[in-house]
Amino acid sequence: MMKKIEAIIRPEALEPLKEALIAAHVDGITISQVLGCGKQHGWTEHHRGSDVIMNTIPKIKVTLVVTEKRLEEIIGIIIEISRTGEVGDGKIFVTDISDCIRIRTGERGEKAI
Amino acid sequence: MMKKIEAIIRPEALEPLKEALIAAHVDGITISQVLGCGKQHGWTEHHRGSDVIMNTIPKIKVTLVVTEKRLEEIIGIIIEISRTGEVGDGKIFVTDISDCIRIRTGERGEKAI
Amino acid sequence: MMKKIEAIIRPEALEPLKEALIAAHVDGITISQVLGCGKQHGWTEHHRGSDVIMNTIPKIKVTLVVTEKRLEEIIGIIIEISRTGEVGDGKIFVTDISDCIRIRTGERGEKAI
Amino acid sequence: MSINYGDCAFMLLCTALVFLMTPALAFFYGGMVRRKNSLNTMLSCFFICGLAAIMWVAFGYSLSFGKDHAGIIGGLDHIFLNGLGYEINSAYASTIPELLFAAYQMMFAIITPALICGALAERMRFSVLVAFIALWSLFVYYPLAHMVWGDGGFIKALGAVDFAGGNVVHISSGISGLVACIMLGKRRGFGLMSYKPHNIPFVFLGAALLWFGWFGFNAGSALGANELAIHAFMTTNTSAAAALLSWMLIEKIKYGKPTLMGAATGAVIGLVAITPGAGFVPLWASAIIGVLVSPICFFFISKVKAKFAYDDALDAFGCHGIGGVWGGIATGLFAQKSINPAAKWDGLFFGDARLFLAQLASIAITVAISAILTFAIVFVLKKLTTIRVSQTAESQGLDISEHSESAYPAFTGLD
Amino acid sequence: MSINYGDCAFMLLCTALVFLMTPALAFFYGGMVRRKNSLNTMLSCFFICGLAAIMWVAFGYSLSFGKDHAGIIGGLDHIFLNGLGYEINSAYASTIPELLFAAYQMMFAIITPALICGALAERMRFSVLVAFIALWSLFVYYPLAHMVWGDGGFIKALGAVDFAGGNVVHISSGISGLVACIMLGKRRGFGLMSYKPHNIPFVFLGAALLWFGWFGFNAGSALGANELAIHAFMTTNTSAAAALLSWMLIEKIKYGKPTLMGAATGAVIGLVAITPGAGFVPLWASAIIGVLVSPICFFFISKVKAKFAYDDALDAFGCHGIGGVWGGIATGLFAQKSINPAAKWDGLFFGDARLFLAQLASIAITVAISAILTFAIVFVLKKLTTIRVSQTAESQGLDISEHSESAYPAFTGLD
Amino acid sequence: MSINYGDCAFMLLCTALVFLMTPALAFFYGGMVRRKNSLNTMLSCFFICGLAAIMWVAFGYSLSFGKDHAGIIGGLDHIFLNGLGYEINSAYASTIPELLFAAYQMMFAIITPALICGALAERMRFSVLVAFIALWSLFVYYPLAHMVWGDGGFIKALGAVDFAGGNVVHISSGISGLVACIMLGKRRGFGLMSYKPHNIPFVFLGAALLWFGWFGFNAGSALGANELAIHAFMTTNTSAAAALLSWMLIEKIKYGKPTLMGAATGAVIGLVAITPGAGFVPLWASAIIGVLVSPICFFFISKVKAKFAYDDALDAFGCHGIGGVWGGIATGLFAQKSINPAAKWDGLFFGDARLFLAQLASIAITVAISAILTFAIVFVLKKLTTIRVSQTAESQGLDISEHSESAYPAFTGLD
Ligand SMILES: Nc1ncnc2c1ncn2[C@@H]1O[C@H](COP(=O)(O)OP(=O)(O)O)[C@@H](O)[C@H]1O
Ligand SMILES: Nc1ncnc2c1ncn2[C@@H]1O[C@H](COP(=O)(O)OP(=O)(O)O)[C@@H](O)[C@H]1O
Ligand SMILES: Nc1ncnc2c1ncn2[C@@H]1O[C@H](COP(=O)(O)OP(=O)(O)O)[C@@H](O)[C@H]1O
Repeated sequence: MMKKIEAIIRPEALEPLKEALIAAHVDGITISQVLGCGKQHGWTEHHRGSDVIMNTIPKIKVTLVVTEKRLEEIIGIIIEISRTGEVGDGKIFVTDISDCIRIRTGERGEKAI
Repeated sequence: MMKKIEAIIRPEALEPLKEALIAAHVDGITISQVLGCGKQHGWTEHHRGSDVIMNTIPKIKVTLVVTEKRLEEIIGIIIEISRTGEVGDGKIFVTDISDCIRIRTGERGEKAI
Repeated sequence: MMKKIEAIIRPEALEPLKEALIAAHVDGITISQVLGCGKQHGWTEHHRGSDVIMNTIPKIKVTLVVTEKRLEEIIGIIIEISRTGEVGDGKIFVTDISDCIRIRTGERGEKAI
Repeated sequence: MSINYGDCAFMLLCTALVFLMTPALAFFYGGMVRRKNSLNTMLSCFFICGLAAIMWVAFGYSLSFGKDHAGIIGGLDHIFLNGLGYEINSAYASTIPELLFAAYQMMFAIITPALICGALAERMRFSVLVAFIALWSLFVYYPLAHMVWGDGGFIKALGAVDFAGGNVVHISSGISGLVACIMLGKRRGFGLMSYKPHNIPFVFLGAALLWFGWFGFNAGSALGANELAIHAFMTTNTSAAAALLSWMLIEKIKYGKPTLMGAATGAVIGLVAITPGAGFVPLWASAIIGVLVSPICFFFISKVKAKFAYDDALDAFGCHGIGGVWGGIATGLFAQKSINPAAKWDGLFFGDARLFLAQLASIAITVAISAILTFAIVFVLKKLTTIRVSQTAESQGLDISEHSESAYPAFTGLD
Repeated sequence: MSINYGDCAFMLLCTALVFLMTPALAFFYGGMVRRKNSLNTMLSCFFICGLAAIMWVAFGYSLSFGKDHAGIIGGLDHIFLNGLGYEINSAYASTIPELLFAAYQMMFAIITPALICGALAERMRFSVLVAFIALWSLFVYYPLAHMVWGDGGFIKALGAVDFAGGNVVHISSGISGLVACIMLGKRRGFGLMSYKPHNIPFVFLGAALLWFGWFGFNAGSALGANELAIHAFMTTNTSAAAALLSWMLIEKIKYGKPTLMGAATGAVIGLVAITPGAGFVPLWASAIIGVLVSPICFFFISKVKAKFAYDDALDAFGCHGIGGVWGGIATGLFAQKSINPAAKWDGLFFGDARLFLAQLASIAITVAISAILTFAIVFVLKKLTTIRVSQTAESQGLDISEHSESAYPAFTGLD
Repeated sequence: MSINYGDCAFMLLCTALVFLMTPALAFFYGGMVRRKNSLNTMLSCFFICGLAAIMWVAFGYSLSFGKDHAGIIGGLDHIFLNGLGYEINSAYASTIPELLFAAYQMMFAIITPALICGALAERMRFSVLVAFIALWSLFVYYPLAHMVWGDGGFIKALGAVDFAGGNVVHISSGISGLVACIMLGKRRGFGLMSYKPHNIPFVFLGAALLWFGWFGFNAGSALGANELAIHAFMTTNTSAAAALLSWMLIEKIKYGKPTLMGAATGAVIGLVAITPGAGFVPLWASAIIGVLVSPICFFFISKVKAKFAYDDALDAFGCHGIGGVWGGIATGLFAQKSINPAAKWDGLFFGDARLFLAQLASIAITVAISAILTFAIVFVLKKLTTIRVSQTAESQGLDISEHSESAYPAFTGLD
């Protein structure tokens, strides 16, 4: 079984996370920019003397597809690196993947990851 | 069971939808920018006197992970707010989520949503 | 059954792929920008005389939801168009979709795709 | 009294510099709005480079600087710049042809209404804005320019002074912006959500080019490359520099951190504040004017605006209105007739109250005229048509609703 | 005949202003292309600031303004600006040193070939473009500049006038752009897909700085801070303003909504159209010239281009070629020798056909020379090498294929 | 010796042009950093427009150009520009009021410290930067300006020449940048990751406006619209053009492809290199200076920096330090006293070694003073406080950590 891990993290956690995941020899990572709205409701910015609330906050979504065996290990790494203990640390969602294809070779399934 | 709702909507529906979802006390929302291509094939712009067809259209993707109980309620809200009745209103895709982790606390499953 | 196809491809493959998919009468496409990190580790740029390595590479994610019947056909098209045979061609991930709703009409299931 | 070609060279280039200020303002404002309204905001300034220029040539100059009628308005003697040749009109400038004076003044007639757009951003129908700017130029700007600067103008006759346009440019546009924005109503979500700027480097670009152009605005108001121009150049730069620093200081004290947006705002209001006095106050006074304008405007923008809840979107009133009023008062405090004999009296600081009172009077008159006439214009427009875009259009953004255009169509690179 | 230092001050600064127009054009063009081609488009203009300047100093000035040969080309007497000192050459300018005249003219020799790049955008190999620009400067620009402006030039001898470069700058570059873009072929997907601009604020920035710089271009062509310069300043601004408004009006009528891109385009073609006549036509005529240039160019850009399906990517021909032709004709209609005695006759509108015919002749000659020589240059280049990038390179974008560079690498903020 | 109003016009506008260079630099630098540090980088330049201007008026001018003390520093006689009227001070400029000279020099005192910021980008605490700039202006810039340009300054007495600020502006800032960046330490990930520019069009915008402003910088250093100004104008443009081309050529040879970033860099270092000699060397020499500066700087930026692994983030040392040194040496090679009698001797190329040796000496002294004093200032600052931001702040970006601001908040359009 293959699993897709989608982690919504703080932007500043991206660099260290990338390093840690590469060190753990994951097969690939896909990163995208999102705006999030969760328990954390934004920091306060000051524009010309008016306090304004950012109601959505820039977050990073990191997506990795891994084999089931490695799932917990990778989740552990993400939590370790991304946790600050403060509201806004983000969430991880796990989904089943029914197939995976490497375009270059046409390989399918786990060996394509 | 947890469900992931992915709604592809018109950019102008985002603000009211956000308000409605917050009012409905959803736990979190993740928003991203996408380009879409569906039944609606672009509006016509005029650049210096030439009609041009925009073949992909900026859309917003709103992602929410919810418990199965709340699924229909949230889908209802999205449809209500985003429907104009005209081509281009968008689509909602629902997927099963096999796990959810709150990074801050390490909680898992439904209580982490 | 409905399937979600997520293909991570090279940016330059987008235009021809779009054309091919439209020709194949797919029902809709959603495109987003991602950064990827896989087997291909970046091209070399030159800024003012220093070689620098780009460690993440801009990629395009193309998402299509299709009926199971059409799955292999579409995957075939994607592979055909996007393959160059060189590292960096990208991957395709397939997930099950449990429901699909057309916002405009409220239709559900396969006929909403 | 003959033409001095050094002065012509200077004034031609100052005219070009002042021209540049309107596009600069378009960037200053355009960077500050949300992306979906950025082109609308820029075009709101830029179309005035067309409209106000043509109106000026057609009749604006004549109404402003033509033959006086009752101290209030000029005549129709110079319609289509008729009769303006290369002769000197010593009532206005004694070393350059009147045509050059008219060109220079034209640039002021362009930028002034453009300033108002800052108060109206992100919600006004574009075609109504066009009508508003045309009417405002006709009924507010030309009369005011005549009263303050025109030969026979009655505010000038009070003895009040306005070197480069504190009243005519800044107070008039700021007050008009305030009145018009109240009548126009608040933007959707005002008070609930934040309106984020989409491009702060553009705000900075605008501020930088404004500063650059302002040398033409203020030093050029000496109407020659003379000692007064040099003086005005220095007071202008000093006030801007002082206001930039004092705004940063306020932010540092209040929030712990200064910002680029704040520094840009500070610089611009420093320039606003020194405008009426640039050629009248001593150099040390310009530093004081600049240092104080930041807290004054900061107070209005952050406290007064919040309290009275008017939606002066980009602070046209908070920056230009208030900054201009402070500048006019400060001129009454610190002007010295030894610096510029165009002032009849010294300022209050030097023990003479006459100039100070004249300044107050001229400010009050400017405020009154601007407020009343703007009210009347917007009132009529509201009777005739809808002046706001629809709710849907507002949430979609005015770039799409008013222009079917978006600012960065291929920026994603997905093509 | 002695040096006037007021004129020197003016001309030095006008030279700097005209310099600025080439980077301005880089933004005007660069904002209009898709993101993947933006740096290529900007560099296509900017490298000319290097190449054309060095060529001008080395031999360009000499070939353009050196000793006449058969009315067609200058000599090699001023190679490396040899012999150009601080003396006045009264054939060209009677109050400034010839070296300053050469510097001023250099900026024209830079911007003119840069204009052509607009027609060739998004598909030409960069190294071939470099060669093309070098050859074009040598075989088209220098001869044309000599024929129209050089002492002894034969077009000048026809009695045709060209104040600031309608023929030399705009018609030549526009026609050459048309010929070259046809020979180069259409972009991938021409007619099927839309090429979206990536940054409209940059287009506007370019237009604004072009307008600003154009004061140096047109008023500076009086070669002194004199009455003629003031006149040209006013006609320039009036034509730009009128064209801006009339373009917006066309859009309003045709599509219901004016755009910023349209306003910017209108302003630029208004400036193009007044260029040949700025110092010859009366002020009212400049308004007419501006009002009419927009519909004329709009017709070519939207109808003729679509009909004949040539891919003039950024409308170098549609704007500069057509605008320049109209400007040249309009000069023949409205010029008055009382405004500038350099015109031997009044325009057709005042009842004398001679200037009008001379203008038509000079335009026809310019068109013919530009078209034939550009054809020859591109023909030879095509024989020698591939002039287009590959299909793959085109879809990848020229920033990557030609420069291994991308415009906003860290813009996502994901680093 | 009387005031020439043509020269005043010229110098007023050159002052404005040099002002514009600091915002231009903010774009040049700001475009080159990652998005998360862009506002911090821009503000690092821009706040100096406030700080250095006020310091200059308060005491900077006096310390730089006031009564000499031991050839090292000026006096306090002109504090708050006291005593500076409209009289000419012929020690500095013989046709413009001293106040105008002070205004012009002020702009140099603003841009010079701003140049240093390029070496310190992306990691320094903002408040410490403010302190550093203030101290550096006081202890490095004012003394150096006095020594090189001040009446009685000892470097001037050596017979060394520096037309527009090779030593005072470029070498001083470049060397100081090098010393300070080494003491500050490398950025996180130096050597491992690439720091991508976030907006190359902004880099180009900055370069273009710098070039434009540099005409004011170099031609303006003639202090009048005279023959020397025209000469400096031409040498400046020629050197920039030559360097632009030679940088592109290097890239073409080494990588097969030239880039816009490279062309912009080449142009800027061409301007740097000609600065000390603009008014001394013949035109042909300016082309040589420009052609050679690119390989020299390229070598330092690509090889020496990599070898010694100092993190001169935006190449303040590599461009300004090295370019300035080469320019100073080249002036010693190619200066001709016939071009400008301010040079006592001809350059080495013409067979006289005296100027060359004086140039070497003046460069060595400038390097020593800048290095030692910058070391001392940074050393003291390091004792007193932390000068770097934290690791976390650095990875978050300085826009957020130092200013709670982000550059393009609404750019996504999701609002
Ligand atoms: N139920 C959810 N569905 C979709 N996205 C969510 C959900 N909950 C959280 N998120 C995403 O995760 C981000 C971080 O969540 P947040 O609640 O701030 O974290 P924490 O619970 O650690 O405080 C949010 O900004 C949002 O993007
Ligand atoms: N089958 C699909 N797969 C992926 N995305 C789709 C699919 N169908 C629609 N979409 C997305 O939804 C958006 C709206 O679809 P559209 O067909 O315009 O809506 P409607 O059916 O209401 O007219 C599209 O732009 C596209 O992004
Ligand atoms: N296991 C994975 N999880 C998530 N994304 C992946 C994974 N493997 C690859 N990708 C994405 O696919 C892109 C292309 O993968 P790459 O390894 O370069 O292709 P190839 O295997 O053909 O060389 C990567 O840049 C990354 O975005």
